[in-house]
Amino acid sequence: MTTRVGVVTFPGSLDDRDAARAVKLAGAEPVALWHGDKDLRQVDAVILPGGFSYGDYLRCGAIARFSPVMETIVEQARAGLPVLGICNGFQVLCESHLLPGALTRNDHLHFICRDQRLRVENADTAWTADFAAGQEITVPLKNGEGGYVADERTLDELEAEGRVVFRYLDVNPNGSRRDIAGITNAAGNVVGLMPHPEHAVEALTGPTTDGLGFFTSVLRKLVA
Amino acid sequence: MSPTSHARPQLDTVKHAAETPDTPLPWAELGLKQDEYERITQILDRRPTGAELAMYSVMWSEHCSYKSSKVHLRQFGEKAPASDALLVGIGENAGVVDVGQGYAVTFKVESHNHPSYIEPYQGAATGVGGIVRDILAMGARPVAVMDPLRFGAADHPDTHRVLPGVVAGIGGYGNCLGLPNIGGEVVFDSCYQGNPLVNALCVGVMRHEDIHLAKATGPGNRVILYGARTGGDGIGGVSVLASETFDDSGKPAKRPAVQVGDPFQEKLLIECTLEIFAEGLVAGIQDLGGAGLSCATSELASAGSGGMRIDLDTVPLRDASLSPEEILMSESQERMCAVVTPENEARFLEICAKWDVIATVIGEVTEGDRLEIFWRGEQIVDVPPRTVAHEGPVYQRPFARPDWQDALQADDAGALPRPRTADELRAQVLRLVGSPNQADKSWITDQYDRYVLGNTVLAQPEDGGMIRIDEDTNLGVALATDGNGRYAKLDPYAGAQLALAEAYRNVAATGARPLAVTDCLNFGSPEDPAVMWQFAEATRGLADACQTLGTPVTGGNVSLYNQTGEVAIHPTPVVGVLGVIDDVTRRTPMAFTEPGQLIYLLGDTAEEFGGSAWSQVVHDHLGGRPPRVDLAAERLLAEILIAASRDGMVDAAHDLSDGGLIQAVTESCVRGGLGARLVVPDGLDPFTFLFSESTARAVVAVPRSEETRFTDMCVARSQPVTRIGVIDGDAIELQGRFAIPLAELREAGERTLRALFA
Amino acid sequence: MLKPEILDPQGQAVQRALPRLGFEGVADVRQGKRFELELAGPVDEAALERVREMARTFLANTVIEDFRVRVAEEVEEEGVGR
Amino acid sequence: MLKPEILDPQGQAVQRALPRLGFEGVADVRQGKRFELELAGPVDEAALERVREMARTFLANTVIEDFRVRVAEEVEEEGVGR
Ligand SMILES: Nc1ncnc2c1ncn2[C@@H]1O[C@H](COP(=O)(O)OP(=O)(O)O)[C@@H](O)[C@H]1O
Ligand SMILES: [Mg+2]
Repeated sequence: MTTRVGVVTFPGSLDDRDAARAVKLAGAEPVALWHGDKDLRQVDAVILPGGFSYGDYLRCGAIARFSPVMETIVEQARAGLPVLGICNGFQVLCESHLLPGALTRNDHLHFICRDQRLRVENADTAWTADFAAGQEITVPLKNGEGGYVADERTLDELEAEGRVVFRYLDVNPNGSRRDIAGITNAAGNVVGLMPHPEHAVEALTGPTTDGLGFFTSVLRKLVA
Repeated sequence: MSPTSHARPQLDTVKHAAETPDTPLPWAELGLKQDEYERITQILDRRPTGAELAMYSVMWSEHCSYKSSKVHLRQFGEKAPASDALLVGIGENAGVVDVGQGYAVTFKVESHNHPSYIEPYQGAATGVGGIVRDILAMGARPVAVMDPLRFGAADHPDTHRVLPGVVAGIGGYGNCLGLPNIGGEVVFDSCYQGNPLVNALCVGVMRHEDIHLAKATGPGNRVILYGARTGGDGIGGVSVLASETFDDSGKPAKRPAVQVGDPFQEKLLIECTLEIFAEGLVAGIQDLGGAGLSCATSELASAGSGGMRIDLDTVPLRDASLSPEEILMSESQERMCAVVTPENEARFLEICAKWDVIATVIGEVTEGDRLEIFWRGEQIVDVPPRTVAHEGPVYQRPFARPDWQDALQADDAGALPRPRTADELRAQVLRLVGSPNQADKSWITDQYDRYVLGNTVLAQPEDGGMIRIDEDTNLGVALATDGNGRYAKLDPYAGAQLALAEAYRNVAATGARPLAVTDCLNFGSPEDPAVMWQFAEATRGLADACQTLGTPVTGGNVSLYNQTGEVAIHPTPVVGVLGVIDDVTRRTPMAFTEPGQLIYLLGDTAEEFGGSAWSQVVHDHLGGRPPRVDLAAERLLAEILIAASRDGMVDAAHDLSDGGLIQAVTESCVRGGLGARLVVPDGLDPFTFLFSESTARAVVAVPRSEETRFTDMCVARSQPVTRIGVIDGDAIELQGRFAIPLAELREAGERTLRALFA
Repeated sequence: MLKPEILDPQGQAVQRALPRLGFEGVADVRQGKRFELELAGPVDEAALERVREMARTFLANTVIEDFRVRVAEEVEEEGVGR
Repeated sequence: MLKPEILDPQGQAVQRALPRLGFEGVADVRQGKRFELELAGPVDEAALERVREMARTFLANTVIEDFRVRVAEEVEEEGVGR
């Protein structure tokens, strides 16, 4: 039985096809999920892809959070369903309070697209098990509102519990507190990050193939 | 100046117009000339109604009717080289090219110059939106955008208002649509100070059978308007903004000349339209751009059988106070108009509802050949649509070679003082590399998403952008745009050919075979005979060169009146070339990445400095003649580059253009993170070797194992080839003269735009 | 705030979302920016004139936006938005 | 408005630009959003309570933002921003 990984399309999602391609290259079956549908079609994991859901009007991810599909995802994520939020997906996870904190306008106020070096700080989550803790990877980053903020107490808590999953190396591209690029929930099944692993799955089109590890991780986790 | 503000208490119906032949109408304020107005009254055999006048005035504007340029543009068709690749030629929303395996590609470049000067962010954003809808209307899925840009002097305060806004607008719209930006241009020159050029290109892909044309046939078929609601945006924008030199008088009060884009709405429009295409639900389709509904209805009807009836009351409005004339002229963005058979109507509306896109049946195709429009039950328009859309005025504008042209060409750049010592040479290399036009553009291009859709094989700063279009077969296309206004100023005929030659060369450098051309012709006022001469020469030059290179022009755009007072911009033909590559994994990137590989120069180098970057940067000089055009040499070079890519004989290639050899080598070295040792070939002096801008040249990196095979091929085909050095170390060294550390070159190139704009 | 005749995609997106969230009865939503300025000196007429100038030339894009200047919690000022 | 303890890069960029434009004496700038809602029915206490709820759950992200609800030109309302 092949593993089914759902990829949600909100109005304004952009990297949904890329995420589906990455899932396929990792050996799983991508399943398209529609924002207006509460049904998760029996998927084993869910990806909230990048893009500008609802134009990112109001705040990034703020309107998408209230879509029917998110009701089910929030519920099942609390019950352990692996969920990966990439960029806009990360913003949706924060707005949905599945992850703490918020993402704000980049400190330099510009959209930025660059190949970004990251350190994998936590290789125990559902989406990072195929990496080694401390491993350095390079994947594209592209966002206008990627500055991770949370109050000091939350930040300390994240650090103490090992819930900072990725940290920016070389440059902090958006003013994120403590160079945080991605975090996880306490259970380790929900991961959100600003950079785009789905754009680093083929040597032809990506700066590296480091991104594949995300998608193979969840596969291994689910088969195990 | 809105038609309603004239004292016309009663609705100006067709009947009323016939009864009141003497009512004065504001045709002059709407940009019509006396004889044009008289022609309208002849066509209709009465005075036009206000609504009809609105339609004719926008559709007969320079922007929509191409009245000054038409007689010259005809050459693109007349001289078009025989090409099996052309599926749809000039005249449709965009041309369509066969790229094999059942795929067709459509691409086009368009200008949004004037709006971007007034409101840089929205002007540029809606420029992207407009060109994307053109491509969509052909039946294609848009897959990438490019943005050739020209600004005033880099250090001028107004450039600091315009550039960041334009870049943010292009990024804001394109990124939000999910279209990778794969290339473009950034050129600074004070001639663009009051007239920045914001051109936008979009490319789309479809299957052959999916090509859609903009025509309305089949009486009883529904005319459906879908997308955003209609507001007062850009009313008069087409005629006032795009066709006349700026002046503040006569803009309608409370009717914004500026259109605001909503990329999210456009994204929904794209997905919704593609789903509609996939189910085969449209008989004809047209995007709404300049001239809004006036344009869409009259063009659809004119290209079809001619008859159409529209009930304007059904148009969903954002502003209930709009008059019927204003609804017809509104340029609200993110709208499309489709012709749909009655059987398909329900499904069409259902798909729109799924995507949250408002869709309304606003009329139907009728028997006969009149476009009739009704408002509150009364007829306000009754016209033969061809006279609005396709039979507008045509001008034979007078043109004359300007009297200063001879003096300009006589002011030979070859006479400028040249660097005498190795130190001077070194210093000038650094100045060149750090000058705004040659400098690294990543401060700009980093604001664009180049990864989205996951098919970007090459993007800036590569010579051409490359997109994979089939993930199984690895079929792909490459695109480059170029245009050098300095060359074109010195000689518009040659300048246009050089623009084509450069874009063609850039595409070939990636390993793709050039197939077809789009162009955006940016010029000053056609009412100035000197400008008109530049235009005539440039179009002639481009048409001739396209014929020689076998690459037909498939479509494009003309932007006139780019001038402030009496002073026109440099004539700036921007040329986009599309190429095809059967296997994108064989692409040739520009970076030098293997120490020890040999660097070869392909092509001949002569002393050519007219219009060169060196003459601009070092001497602030523009004079003489541009580099000699040699299309046979371009063609041969392209064949060599394509063969080398296909057979794996080169690992890197980079074309030579402005800045000459040293600029190209610097870019390839910086990108690859490796230095080079260069030797001046016999018979050349170091200065000419480094800075000349002779055309039909490229540098390539050849693995040692391929050296013989590669040079044999060149010799066998009479391609000039010279070994000029080796990739090595962490500096660029000109043997016996100077060495510049790579870090210093990188820093010089990367610092400039950041220091100016960050 | 965007001028009333200018399209406000953000406001519209918010308005469209409200009924889905169970908030009915909102006839129109427009979204704009708000700046809070803290002045170093006294907020007298001269200072206010400078702030208005700032708003006109810099904070607002008067091609598409109107603005109002208001002194916090006290005076209410109508700006000259065009 | 962003909570005072949250970095406001937009406000800071504005503040940094002001002296260059010849505007001195601005000690602090913060940038936020402003929504104008037009209600279909009467603006009574029940309606206001609904609007406050809307602000708390949707218009503002109370993780990082405070908000105030105000009835245009008339009543002044302090919201419960946290
Ligand atoms: N406005 C822009 N948008 C996207 N890419 C750009 C832009 N300006 C320049 N580029 C890219 O930067 C690179 C260098 O540009 P340029 O020096 O003009 O190239 P060339 O001389 O080969 O035509 C190219 O890849 C070009 O596509
Ligand atoms: Mg090039």
